Amino acid sequence: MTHGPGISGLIMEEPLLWEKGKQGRTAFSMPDQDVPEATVEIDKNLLGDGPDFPDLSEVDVVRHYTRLSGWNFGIDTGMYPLGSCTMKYNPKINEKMAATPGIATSHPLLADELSQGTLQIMFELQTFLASLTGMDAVSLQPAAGAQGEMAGMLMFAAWFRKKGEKRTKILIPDTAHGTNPASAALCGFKPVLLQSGSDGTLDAKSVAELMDEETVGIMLTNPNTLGLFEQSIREITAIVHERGGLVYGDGANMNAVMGIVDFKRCGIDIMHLNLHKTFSTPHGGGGPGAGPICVVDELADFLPIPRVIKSGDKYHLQYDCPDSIGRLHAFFGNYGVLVKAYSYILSMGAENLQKASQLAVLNANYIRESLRDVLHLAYDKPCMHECVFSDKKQQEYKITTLDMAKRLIDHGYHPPTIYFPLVVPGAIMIEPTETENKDDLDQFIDVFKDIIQEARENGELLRQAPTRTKLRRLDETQAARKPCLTG
Amino acid sequence: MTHGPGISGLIMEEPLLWEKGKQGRTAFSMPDQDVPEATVEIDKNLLGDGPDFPDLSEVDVVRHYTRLSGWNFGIDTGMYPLGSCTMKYNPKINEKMAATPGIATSHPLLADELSQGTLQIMFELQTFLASLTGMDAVSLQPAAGAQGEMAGMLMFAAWFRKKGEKRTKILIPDTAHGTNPASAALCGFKPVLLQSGSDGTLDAKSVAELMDEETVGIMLTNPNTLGLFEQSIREITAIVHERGGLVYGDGANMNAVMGIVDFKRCGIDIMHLNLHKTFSTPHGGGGPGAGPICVVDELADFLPIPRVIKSGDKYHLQYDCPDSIGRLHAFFGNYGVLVKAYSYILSMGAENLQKASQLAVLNANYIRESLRDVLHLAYDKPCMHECVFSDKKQQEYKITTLDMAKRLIDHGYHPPTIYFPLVVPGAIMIEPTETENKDDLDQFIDVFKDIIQEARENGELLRQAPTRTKLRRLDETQAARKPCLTG
Amino acid sequence: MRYLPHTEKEIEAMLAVTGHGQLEELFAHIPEDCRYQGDMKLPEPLSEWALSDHFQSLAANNYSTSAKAVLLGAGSYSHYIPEMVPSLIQRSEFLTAYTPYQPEMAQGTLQGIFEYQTLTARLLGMEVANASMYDGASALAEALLMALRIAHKKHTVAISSAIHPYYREVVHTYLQAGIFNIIELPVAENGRTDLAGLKEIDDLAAVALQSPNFFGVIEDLETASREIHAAEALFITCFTEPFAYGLLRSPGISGADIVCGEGQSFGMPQSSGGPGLGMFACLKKHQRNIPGRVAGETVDIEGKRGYVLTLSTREQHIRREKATSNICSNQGICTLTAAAYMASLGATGLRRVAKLNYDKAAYLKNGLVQAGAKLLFSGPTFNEFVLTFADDFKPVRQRLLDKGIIAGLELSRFYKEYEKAYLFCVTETVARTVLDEVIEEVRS
Amino acid sequence: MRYLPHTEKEIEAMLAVTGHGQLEELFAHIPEDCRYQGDMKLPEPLSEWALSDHFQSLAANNYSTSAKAVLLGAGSYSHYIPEMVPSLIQRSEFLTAYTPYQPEMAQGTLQGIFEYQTLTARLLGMEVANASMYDGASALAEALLMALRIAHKKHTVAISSAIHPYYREVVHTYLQAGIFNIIELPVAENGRTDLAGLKEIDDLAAVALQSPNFFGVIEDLETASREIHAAEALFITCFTEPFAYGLLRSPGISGADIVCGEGQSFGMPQSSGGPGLGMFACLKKHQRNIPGRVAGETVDIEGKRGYVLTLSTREQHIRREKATSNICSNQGICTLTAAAYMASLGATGLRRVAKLNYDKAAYLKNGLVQAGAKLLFSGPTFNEFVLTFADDFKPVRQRLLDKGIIAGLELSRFYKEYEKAYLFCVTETVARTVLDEVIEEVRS
Ligand SMILES: Cc1ncc(COP(=O)(O)O)c(C=O)c1O
Ligand SMILES: Cc1ncc(COP(=O)(O)O)c(C=O)c1O
Repeated sequence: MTHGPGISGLIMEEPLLWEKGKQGRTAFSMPDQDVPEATVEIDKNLLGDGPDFPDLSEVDVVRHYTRLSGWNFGIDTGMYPLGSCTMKYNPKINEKMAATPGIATSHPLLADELSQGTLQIMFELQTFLASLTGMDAVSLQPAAGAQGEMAGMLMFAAWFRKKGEKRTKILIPDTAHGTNPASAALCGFKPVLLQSGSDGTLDAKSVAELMDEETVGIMLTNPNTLGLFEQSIREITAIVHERGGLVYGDGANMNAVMGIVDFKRCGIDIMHLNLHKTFSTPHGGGGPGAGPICVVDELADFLPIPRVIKSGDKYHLQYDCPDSIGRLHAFFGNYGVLVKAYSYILSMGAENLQKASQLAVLNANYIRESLRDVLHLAYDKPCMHECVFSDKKQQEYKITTLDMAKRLIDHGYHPPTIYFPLVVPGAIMIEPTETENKDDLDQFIDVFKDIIQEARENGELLRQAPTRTKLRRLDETQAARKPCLTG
Repeated sequence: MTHGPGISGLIMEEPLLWEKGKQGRTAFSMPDQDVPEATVEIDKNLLGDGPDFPDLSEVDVVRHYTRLSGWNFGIDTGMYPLGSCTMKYNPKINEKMAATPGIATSHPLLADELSQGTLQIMFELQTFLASLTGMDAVSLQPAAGAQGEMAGMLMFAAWFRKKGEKRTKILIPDTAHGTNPASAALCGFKPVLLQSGSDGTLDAKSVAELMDEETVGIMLTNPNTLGLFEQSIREITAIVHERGGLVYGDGANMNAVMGIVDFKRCGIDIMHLNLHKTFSTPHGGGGPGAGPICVVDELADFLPIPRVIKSGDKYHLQYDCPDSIGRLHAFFGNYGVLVKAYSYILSMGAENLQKASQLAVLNANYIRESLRDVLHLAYDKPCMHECVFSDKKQQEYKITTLDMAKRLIDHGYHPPTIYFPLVVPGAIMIEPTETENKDDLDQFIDVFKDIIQEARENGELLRQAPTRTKLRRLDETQAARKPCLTG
Repeated sequence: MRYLPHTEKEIEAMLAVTGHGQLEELFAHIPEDCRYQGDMKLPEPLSEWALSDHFQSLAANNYSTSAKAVLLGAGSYSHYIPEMVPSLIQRSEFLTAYTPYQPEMAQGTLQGIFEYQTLTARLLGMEVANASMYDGASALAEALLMALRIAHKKHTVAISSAIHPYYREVVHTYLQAGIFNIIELPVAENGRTDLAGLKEIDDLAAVALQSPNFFGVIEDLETASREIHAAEALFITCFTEPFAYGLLRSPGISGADIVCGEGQSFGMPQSSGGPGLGMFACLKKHQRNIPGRVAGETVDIEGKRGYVLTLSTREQHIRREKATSNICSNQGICTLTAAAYMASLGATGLRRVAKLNYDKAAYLKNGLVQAGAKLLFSGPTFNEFVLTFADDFKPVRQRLLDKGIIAGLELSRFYKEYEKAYLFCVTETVARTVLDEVIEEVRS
Repeated sequence: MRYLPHTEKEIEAMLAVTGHGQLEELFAHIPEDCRYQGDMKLPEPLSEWALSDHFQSLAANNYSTSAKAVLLGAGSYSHYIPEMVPSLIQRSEFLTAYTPYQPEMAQGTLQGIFEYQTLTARLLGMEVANASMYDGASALAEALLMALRIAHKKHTVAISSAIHPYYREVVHTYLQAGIFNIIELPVAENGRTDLAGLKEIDDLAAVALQSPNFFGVIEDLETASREIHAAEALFITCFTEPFAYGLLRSPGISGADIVCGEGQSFGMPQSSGGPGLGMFACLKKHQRNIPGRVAGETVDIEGKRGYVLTLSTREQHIRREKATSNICSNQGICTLTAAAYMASLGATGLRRVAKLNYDKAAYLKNGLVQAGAKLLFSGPTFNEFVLTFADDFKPVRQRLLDKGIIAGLELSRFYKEYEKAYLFCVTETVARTVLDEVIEEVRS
């Protein structure tokens, strides 16, 4: 039986921070009190006793987080084929660059002439992203993909407001990421569900049926969240444009098509990119991300402020944009994340980025071909950066997607994305990314096959999984029914 | 039953480096070829094909070492009460300081005026160590304690050579660390075994009996490796000096007596310090260390070269020392380690260093008192920084020191030093250091007591230990009989 | 390329399995008229070393590289970060993990978030906290949206003009598509928000104040709480400088219903304003209305304590357009950073560093007043304050700039009405010698 | 103090257990006349931040802080270190561990050392390697001592005068106490060691050469091997620049019995010369005579492959004064650094970077020769070479110094006989623009 890298070993238990500590201990190096102690000239009733934080020593804190880290799994630990998430390797040098003194220490409110380095990075990144997507103008404000979507939706609204049109609906495919309808709703649009066809992609006809004068347009993802390229994209965008609508593109899956697809040519008007996916900035256990939006010229005036412009050899922040939807972030978005993506793009160059997309797609197709005999393939079409299976074939053994996912953990793999997209019941969405090599993919495939065999022969192994982890399956129902959010 | 922090969890297996990799992969960022490729003007028969190294990608290397680190245990993981090793917490800021650009990048052969920063650190550290020990002059050359010992022994030899005396023997107590006799022998001296008394310390009388005109002197450790202060030190050094001998002090246990003992007043002529013990530089899984030697004025001329001197406000390397034993290291010893110790001393100051010694001794005495009922105490005397037990009480259950040590591993503690010093059969030498807090000591003590109870009730648990680690007990005999040192 | 592991041979072998002749064929089904034309216009790839050189030269074009002190706060603060904090939190098990969707593989992240939520709630005097918002500004916008959800019949919110101007801009952006009214409350003589007009406002769902506010002035939250609750509105407070709560009564104890703000001060470098950390806390009764992710305690099938992401029915994965917010990726690693920072400080350290901020700011404030400057507002301050200068301050400020000191922020950039006024900030990182230099320059 | 966790209360409670009234009493048994008098004279403690400032000012006093290029090698080399290497090896599980005496808790260190030994042996063409010596110099001294142990009846060793002068000094230090003779072999016209005199030497245990030697000249090891073995001596080679073996035939294939040298080039910062890494390898038949620690492969009680420190009967823990060496702490973490560095390079990368060193050095060498300098030696070189200058080079060198370039090492510092000669080193880190600047300055 093939075995993944997962084995059992010694790790350390560790209590909650406030279950340690003793009053009077300290882990902070006290700065010099080089000014006299001032008497506090604040009303007594405005003053407090300070929070009930535990007092710890430096080694207490160090052991705490060192031990906690041992219960976690990151890309550096092993393969993390989480579909729709693009968990590629995060280069160490990017971290170092973002921490460059002078870059990491810069204050956001300095005058432009005092932060030319900061602004140059932003300006060049804007240019790079425009070139990568084929679009015309870029704003780096959005702090994540969802905020990019929101910016896009606000721009839709502003566009129609300016045109004096009142439209309230928006078409969103059933395969869309949940943030799409949520962002649209936040901006006052009513999502209209667009059913994807039986082949997993959109049918221009259904768009034609639904796209009307009350509809601002469409919000679609290409390649979509099934890992499929929307082949009717040109027809769809043409229909929407014909009827006065706009097209929003969710570019979270850009990793499949760098240097391969031109989104402007596809007819996209606004799109966001997830720098924390395609451009290798680490996910940090949930964030921070960055979700810049790229638009065609016609929409540039509506972009959030500020953008960076260059005049002569100087860089400036541009605030004077009367049509702008305004500001999304207190300053320039997650600037440090932008720096890492900038560093990555400079390290890769055009050729390597295109190669990365090719290899990401190769890896996904390789897994698709290698597992299609044992797992039900949701759509039998060439896939892009990810492939979607389901647990259909395992149902007769009463084994679910969840069981297989949890068993992968014991073997040392992070499970794929499961039960998403919703259109595929029991979905198993695998996105290997380009940074996994063939040997590691082969081992993963073999282990997955073995798990499927176990499903037939010894299903309990799967239902009980994981068993090697510090904790077994957790009771999510109790957590939600009696929420305990603080200790 | 009390439980230490050790539990079982998911860790990752990982093959040897060359069991991964594929020719043509690369993990190194290739520098620009900004000069023309030169034709190699070297005889063909001097050229080779380069070594058979595996070609890996960056993520291959990253995962390799990330996974390997998961099989290891450091101070940051948990308590590491390895006697005689002073495994105290290693502050993060020291690493940062040693990596300061300009400090970490300096070339050792630059002219003095181009490396004043480098030299100032050395000069001040020399001064600090002199002040800490009470001695007069310091050399930072020795790369570790053992090299410091060797330097001392060479200075002994040089001293008597200069005096025209021919002495060949040296007194070394049976409790001495193995490096002491090895260093003495390397320098041409014949170690004469000095038996420690039944109370674990040296008897001035036995020194008086052995110290003769053929003997260069004595090499002793104070506090000694049993964690006891040599109370007859003044008498012993007086006897040795009276008979024309010199006294070498192994200062590896300095952590017990900072600001408390003056080694010059004790009659020590030369001593080394282990910066990687007392001064918190990390042990790095075996090194690098630093073993500066401190001497009294009379011996200063014999110190290794170069030393740093200050004239006016400039620092200089001093090479012109005709009596010097010469150079021990290609450059200035393990300079980066010196920087970390310097950083530590500056962070602590005199008062905190003394406090550190007090707390180190308090912690050791606390463990001694807390475990003395269940473990046989080798010597019933107040201890300094460490206390020594043995497995005498467990012998009736056929449980050895090794079994108890291995069982501690399962509980998440690094075992104490075992079977050393040799004068205590089945020795268990515990040195908690000052950076462990009372709660953690209490938990350790409780776990140790429980293990001792297990020894009585279920000895197999101990004999089979460890069971939680990636590997169980390893076959050291096979390793030595059929050595396999390369793969 | 070192990030792309495939050798030519492997690519061939894999293409044989997928049934393609070459890499390009993988994209054969993409319509020609969608294709990228030619090559992307990007610079030639840089080696790690050329990249480092490039960053050195970029950094050299930033003033902060050589500045002695930047006496600016206004939402971004210079505080000391113990080396231990980044070295722990950047451990790759934390940094390179995704959102903890598989809790068995992410207990480190999850316990870390749970601890962050708890310390945040304790700091702010609240009952529950979420696992972060993008930043202080969007947190405030989401707090207002949350209040509008809770008071679902009402459509008006009032926000103080003493709230950070950019935060207010973000609020306007977030709320622009809705059918909401935003009223800005004026500033009184003492620099506090003037709440006198509240009674006049109909349909009021919530009132938001910032304390210390943009002018550094500490609002009287308890009094405000009474007045706002009397107007049957929810009381939202926000902040840009959490260090203040080492000294001040927490917003929660003062009566706030929702508290949010920016956590950058707790261990994040300023980095031109991001990534920071939107902190967000509220009363327990509102917890199912909170936006964003939360971690909660539970047990595993063996009854062992553990943590999971919970209350996900509020989120867009499940609720889609009916979610409490569209936020998905949040500021994950920043929560761990803030928690480690708060843990490093401890109760004792937070109080002492907060006091030191107060002391240093007081030193400069008093020194400058003695040197002839005037306080614009009479209200009490923490580590920021506004001064006006009789003579033109610009040349003085330029001379200080030449010496490596940024002396305050021109307030008229944000408030046209306050001419010749400057907002100063002094934290524990500014040496007394620098403060003396500023005072001296102003005096002369 | 943040490193000292004890609260006053805890100290009291613990003293109650140990039976002491106060901390000082713990030392009551230490005789009064051994006691430290008064307080230690040390500076007042610095906070983390004051310490950082102090280091900044120290660094500012080092030329290297602002230097454009230091064209010096001579035992310490400037090579690019991929950011990945330190970030991996400084993981605290490696960095804060002790020597792996408990193998079950230290398989990471142990496998890491085993891999280091293997890559080292492969690099040097040897069969076995140890787990490191302090540095290249002491490694050479220990190699000679080892040879003397093997050839236990003989007492003479010959070392080339083209070996790094400081390495020779260390050899003299290490061997001074023994009854050994050290003969220094002269340098021939071509910069290689002149072995002609070997036949005359009696009682010869070993001969040591360095290649590339101190002058950068590549020795003809194969020929030397024949002559040395013909003299019935062991052949030791040493090196200061392991990158050379990316291009050159390995010493092992050339016939060496023991190979040692300095591994700093493989991932360690120069750090004024330490910590570096003494690499040490030999033929398998000598493995029980090797100094220092070694890791070896074995199995656990379940038959699983694992690693332990082995052959410890050679070491001082067991053999005490009969040990093969007194070395105990070695350069532990540096071995992991070197292994990770070698793994990062791979066979392909090592070869390419080595060639680039060659190319850049050749560029400067040829450029300076064309500008009028003369080669002191005719032998082939790798990335170091010696030039002499007809005119006085000192003012040129000073001008370059003012521009941030250290142009070579004055050879007369070490060899009085070579006046006006300078040893240059060029690695992959030096930009062509710098080399052109040097050539231009010499030409004009
Ligand atoms: C397809 C798609 N769209 C949008 C998003 C939302 O991006 P973010 O999490 O950065 O807000 C995601 C991320 O999960 C995604 O996969
Ligand atoms: C008492 C004593 N002396 C000497 C040494 C040798 O020091 P080093 O390992 O630094 O050579 C040690 C270290 O183990 C020791 O404990």
